[in-house]
Amino acid sequence: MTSLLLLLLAPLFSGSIKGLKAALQNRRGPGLLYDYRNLWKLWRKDYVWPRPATPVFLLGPVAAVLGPASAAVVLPVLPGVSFAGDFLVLVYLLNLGRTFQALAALDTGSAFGAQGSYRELLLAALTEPGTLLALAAAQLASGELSLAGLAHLDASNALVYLLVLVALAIALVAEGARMPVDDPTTHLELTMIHEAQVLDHSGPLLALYELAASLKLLVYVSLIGLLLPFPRVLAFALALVVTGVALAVLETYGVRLRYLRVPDLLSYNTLAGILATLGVVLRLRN
Amino acid sequence: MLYLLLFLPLPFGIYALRDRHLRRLGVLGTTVPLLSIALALLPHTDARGALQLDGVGLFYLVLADALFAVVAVYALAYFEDGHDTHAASFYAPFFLFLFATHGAYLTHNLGLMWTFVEGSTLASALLVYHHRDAHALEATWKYLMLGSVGIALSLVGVILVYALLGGTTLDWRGALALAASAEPGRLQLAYAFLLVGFGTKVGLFPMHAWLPDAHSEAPSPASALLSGTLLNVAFYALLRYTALMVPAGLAGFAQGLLLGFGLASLLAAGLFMFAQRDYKRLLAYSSMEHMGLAVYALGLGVPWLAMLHTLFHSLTKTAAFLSFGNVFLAYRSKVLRRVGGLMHVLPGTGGLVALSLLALAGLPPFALFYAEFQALWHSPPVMMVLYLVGLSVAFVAVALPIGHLVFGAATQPRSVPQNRLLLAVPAALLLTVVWLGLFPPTGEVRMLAEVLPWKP
Amino acid sequence: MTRGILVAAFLMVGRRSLDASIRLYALQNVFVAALAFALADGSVHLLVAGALLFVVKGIAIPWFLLVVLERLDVSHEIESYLAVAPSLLVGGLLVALAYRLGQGFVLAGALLPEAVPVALALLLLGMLIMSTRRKAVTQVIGFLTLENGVFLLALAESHGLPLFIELGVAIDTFAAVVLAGILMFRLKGVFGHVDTSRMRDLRG
Amino acid sequence: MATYLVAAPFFVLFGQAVWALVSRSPRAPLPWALSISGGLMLIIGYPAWLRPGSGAVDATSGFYLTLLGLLYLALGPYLGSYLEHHHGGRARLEASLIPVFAAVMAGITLAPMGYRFLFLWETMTLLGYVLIALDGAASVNGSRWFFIASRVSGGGLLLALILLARGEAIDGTLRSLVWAGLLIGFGTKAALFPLHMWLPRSHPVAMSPLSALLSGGMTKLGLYGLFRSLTWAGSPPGWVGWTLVVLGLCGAVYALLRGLAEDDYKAVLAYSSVENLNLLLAALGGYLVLHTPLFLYAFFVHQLAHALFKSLLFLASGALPSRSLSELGGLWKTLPRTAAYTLLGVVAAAGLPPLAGFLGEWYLFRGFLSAPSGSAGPGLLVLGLGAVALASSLAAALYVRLFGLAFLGSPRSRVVADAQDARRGTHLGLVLLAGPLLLVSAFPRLVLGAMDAPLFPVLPMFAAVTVAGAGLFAHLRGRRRSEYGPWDCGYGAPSPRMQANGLGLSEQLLKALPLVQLRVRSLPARGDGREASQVHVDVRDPLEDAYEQLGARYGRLARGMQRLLQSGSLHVYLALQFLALVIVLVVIWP
Repeated sequence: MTSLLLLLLAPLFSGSIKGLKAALQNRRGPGLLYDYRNLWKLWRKDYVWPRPATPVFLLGPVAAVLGPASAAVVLPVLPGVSFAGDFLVLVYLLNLGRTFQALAALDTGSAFGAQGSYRELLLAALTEPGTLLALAAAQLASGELSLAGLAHLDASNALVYLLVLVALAIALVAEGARMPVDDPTTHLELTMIHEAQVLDHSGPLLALYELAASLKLLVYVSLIGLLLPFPRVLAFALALVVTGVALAVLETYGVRLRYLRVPDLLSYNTLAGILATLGVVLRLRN
Repeated sequence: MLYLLLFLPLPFGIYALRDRHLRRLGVLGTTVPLLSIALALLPHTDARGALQLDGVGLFYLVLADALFAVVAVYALAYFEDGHDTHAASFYAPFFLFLFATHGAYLTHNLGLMWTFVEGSTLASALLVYHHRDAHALEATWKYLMLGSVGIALSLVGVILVYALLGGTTLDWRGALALAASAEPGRLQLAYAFLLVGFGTKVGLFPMHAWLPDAHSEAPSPASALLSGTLLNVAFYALLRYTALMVPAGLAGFAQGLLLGFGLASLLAAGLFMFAQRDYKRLLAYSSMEHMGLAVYALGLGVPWLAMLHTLFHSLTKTAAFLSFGNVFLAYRSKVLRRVGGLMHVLPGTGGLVALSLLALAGLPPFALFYAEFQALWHSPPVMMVLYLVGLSVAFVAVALPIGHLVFGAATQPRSVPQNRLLLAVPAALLLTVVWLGLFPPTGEVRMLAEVLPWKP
Repeated sequence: MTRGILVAAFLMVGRRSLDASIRLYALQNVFVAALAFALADGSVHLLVAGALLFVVKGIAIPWFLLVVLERLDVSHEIESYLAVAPSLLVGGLLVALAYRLGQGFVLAGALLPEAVPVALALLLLGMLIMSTRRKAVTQVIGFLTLENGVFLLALAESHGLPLFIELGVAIDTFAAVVLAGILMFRLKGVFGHVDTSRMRDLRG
Repeated sequence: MATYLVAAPFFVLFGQAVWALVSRSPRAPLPWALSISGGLMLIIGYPAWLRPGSGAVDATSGFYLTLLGLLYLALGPYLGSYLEHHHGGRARLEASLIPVFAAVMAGITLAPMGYRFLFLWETMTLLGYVLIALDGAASVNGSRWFFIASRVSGGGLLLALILLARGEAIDGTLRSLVWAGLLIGFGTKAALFPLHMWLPRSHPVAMSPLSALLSGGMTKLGLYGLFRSLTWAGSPPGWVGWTLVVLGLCGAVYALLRGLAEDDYKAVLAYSSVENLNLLLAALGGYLVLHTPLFLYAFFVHQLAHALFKSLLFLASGALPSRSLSELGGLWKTLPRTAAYTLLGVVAAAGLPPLAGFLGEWYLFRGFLSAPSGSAGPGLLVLGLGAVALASSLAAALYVRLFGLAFLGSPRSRVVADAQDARRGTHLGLVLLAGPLLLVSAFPRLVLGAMDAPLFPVLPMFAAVTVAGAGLFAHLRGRRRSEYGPWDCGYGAPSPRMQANGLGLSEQLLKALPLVQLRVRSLPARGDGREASQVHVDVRDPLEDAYEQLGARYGRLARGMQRLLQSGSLHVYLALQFLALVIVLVVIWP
């Protein structure tokens, strides 16, 4: 259920961020529905097949969408599948998409694709422990191992949850390839991370990649929403709005970090994860 | 009958001084030990007197004769190609050595046994001197000096034991009966001399220094005899004398010393082998290691295990020296580096070399694994750890050269030995060792060792 | 008598002449043989042993050694790692040690308790000579001195060993010395010297 | 009847060994012998694992027989075809030693504790060594490491098993000693960090089917032994579990980072084996510390999965024209079948859902999540979750790099064009591994057997991902497309040399997590400048350096002792002899 919801909302979300950014930058941006039209346009086109490419080239965009889409099944924004340990499956399904995307980028034999791949893999390696620890901390603090069982933020778990939110926020910008980690609008290949991987994908393949990128963002947004102290749907909507505004503001007024400084930022994610976990355990102890 | 057995090799030794016919000498060298085995296995009634053959003696006698026969068969093929101009002079000391060995195993008089052990030193010195070149000379001289001093020290022990027993008897059984009445403090002193003295000939650290020189300079068949027989003779003497300590209530004392020397030899041999460049010296140090292990087994108070270990070691080491004899025939060099990739150039010899080294390293299905397992089984925990450390170090040192020697890049030999006996003899020995590893003759050896005063 | 043996042995350590060493060795044996006769007290066994000793070690071996030395054509000077003075010092210490330890070796029924420390001293001095003197000949002399100590010990502790063993020991010793003599000739032939400290090709 | 059945695979294997020694065509029945014995082992082992107590063997033996049986079943046809094309000589030796090796491995899972077990264990060492070394001069160094490690392993086991078998009272220090022996003994075989050094050095140099047998099968016997030890030696002292967890987790991360710096295709696979084995050891340790069966589910599920996908990867690697990643590239075009199977293995090995590699890690996480309720506390939780998560993302990076460099992009050298794809026999072998892998991925209960493990809806996930993926893929495949060169920023003259190379892909990671040091030396271009400049990268691994220094120290010690004690000087020897006498007299002086 949630998958469908996210799939439907994804272009709207990315479109509205673009619109918001344009507004903040005193430009006249595209309409809110622009991304739907864009995806549809891309989907109908033919695509270009780089000569060295193999079927992995196609598997990349397929898995990139499939990963977050199937991960969203366990997100309890709308009622869906839920079981103990489902958040682990979620993280691993996101992994699936990322891995194939990296493989597809290597498939063309282009130097830029490879560069995007290893940067992305480095970021993933640096964020994954923190993210997992943070999610685990939230689960342990709620006393349930399924996402549906997550407790709301309240006084008793505030400290842990705040740390978890920090970790998730950093994970969101890193995994979603947003500022200050990555700039989705850059046109300079040497600075790209996410975009460098999709340089050779065009037409429907590009459409899938674009969809996948916003879908991934939405998965993180939903995770953040699950922690907020409101009813599920409301919290999700709130998270959506807050994240969207925050990203737009960040990408308007902020600057992109130098790539070599990114690991420093990501270490906060790990730190937050560790602290959150320790906090939970100490709380359980007392 | 036993006198016949004792003196059987002597006339052949004198005969061999004259005869230069290699083939005839080789056949004699095979038949005389085989005949001796047959004689030894006949039932003996004369259980009194200076010459007796009990279980332990029989065990070592048959082992020694079997090895002499095997080596003689191999020597037939080894000297065949005429590379060795002194080949014929191999046989006189061969028979003299056999005579001394017979004497040492047959006599039950501890003093006479000493004489024969010294005799075996002299006879084997001639074997070491075989090549008559500078190195052989150096090795022989060192061997003679160290061996003689060692044997003289053990004579001190013999004298003290004799005097402690009231100067009445040196017969082993009589001594066993009387040992309980001997003064323990002085008996300890005597044992110290015996241990250092015979230990020199067993090749125990730090009296071992002659051993690698002598083994590496002797021709391969002689090296096999040195390792397989000479060391056993000295060990046998040590065994007999250690047995005296048991009724004297000094078993714990003697075994403590034996354990110490055994472990020291094991560890030192591992160290020396690790940096070894000469394959015959490597094998020699491995003999030192295994004699250390046999002494260790005796130190555990398990004489049958010590006997088993010497049996297995003798067979395996003979196979190893003979296999490397083939390598020497082909390469004319004892330097490890000069030999390589045997499996490509001399597949048969390469296989034998690899297997015999692995057997020496103590891997199953070879018999030494069983002996080492049993030694561990009888050790207290702390000793187990030390034993294992030493064993591992030695194992690595023995087995590592296989890589280059057998499987590595091939170096061309100067000639390729053709005679099938060169392969058949060590192969048969190795098969025996595998057989003994799969079906260790524990029961039989324990039965033979029943004459020894240790409680089972 | 025992003192004589000891003095003869001790002087060996102090002399730089090989001939003198050999003669001192012969003297030692004469003393030991005399001791054997003195102790014999009518027993045939010791008489025979003493005679044997006198013939083999007192005459045959020194004579053989002198002949070998003559034929070898090397200097008759003893070369040593230790100079005379330190040699004497160490020798003195060893003799003192022998007397100190000697009591421990005296057995209950010892025939001649005062000879036991001397025997030990001979043993130690023999080892000292063997491990410090360079020439092959001197090493043989050292070995023989050591051997004498052993024999003296046997004599002192009990009536020597049984005769046939005594005989075996004598034969072995003689054979060893002959073998060593032959080897010395070879050494000279192959190396051109009989300096054992220079034979260091076999190592490792 | 049951006994005869259990003996049957051994008869088949030994029959082949004897046949190979005496017959004119030693290799002919080898595939059949291996496959039939594998099948028989499955028939014996699997029911015993699924319903404990029902078979002729117990459940643990049943599991390992199943695992080995699956391996042998696939190895049979593969070997038949592989040996035919890759090896001329030594056929007789190989055709007789491989079945004996296989039989010894199977025998170990059935042997009772004591002499027989140790006998088989050491025999396995001997055969493994010979089989590796047989592969030629290049493998000698690798086999040397194998040998040393085997000695260490054998030593630990001799100590522990003899102490146990003697039947004395084992308590206190002795119990720790026994377990130290077991840890060293079995841990070395199972590549427990830091005793793992031998594995990445010896497995890659063996021929591919043997690497599969070693990595997929033999290492598992170390795990088997440790698991068995729980019944043989009773419950271990507390430090054992902790040691396993901490070393296992550190080892997993270390192995991945080390693997990322490696240029040898099979060495990368070997390092990945080290990682997986260390995770498995950590699972066992977790079980000992926290006593939750979740770790045992991880232990068994992942073991089987690893055996399958690692064997699959090693077997597939047999078709590669070179082991050096810097010479490969674009192999998909020449080896499509091999590439497809490798991709399957890669997905499983990177721990990605929906394949079975993921399930083990899932149980592992679940296990560590139970830490707060146990007494172990927060350290274990943070370490466990963090390290496993890091390991999983590093594993993904490792395999992306491996697969991308070898199979994707353009060829980096000419060797690629000569590659030969899987033939019928080798193909069948790959199918026989891929099939069970997929089966286990879709129906994990097949492995979990009698264990009442919690599980999530695996089959729907598996089906949804594969069906949707396949559908979308097929659709895209059918769409119209036009061929063009990859995006080169307008450069216009791209060459395969401009692709990222092995270290290019991992350098950043290795710098961000600086465990392994890279020293880059660039050599100036030669000639007229058209010759490309060369870059040399040395990989410095502190652990390796430590081992090497240890070896060098020991060598120096040995040589020093030789110079001192074995100097050739007779006088020194005599003095030593004298000294020995004096020392003994002093020691015993009354």
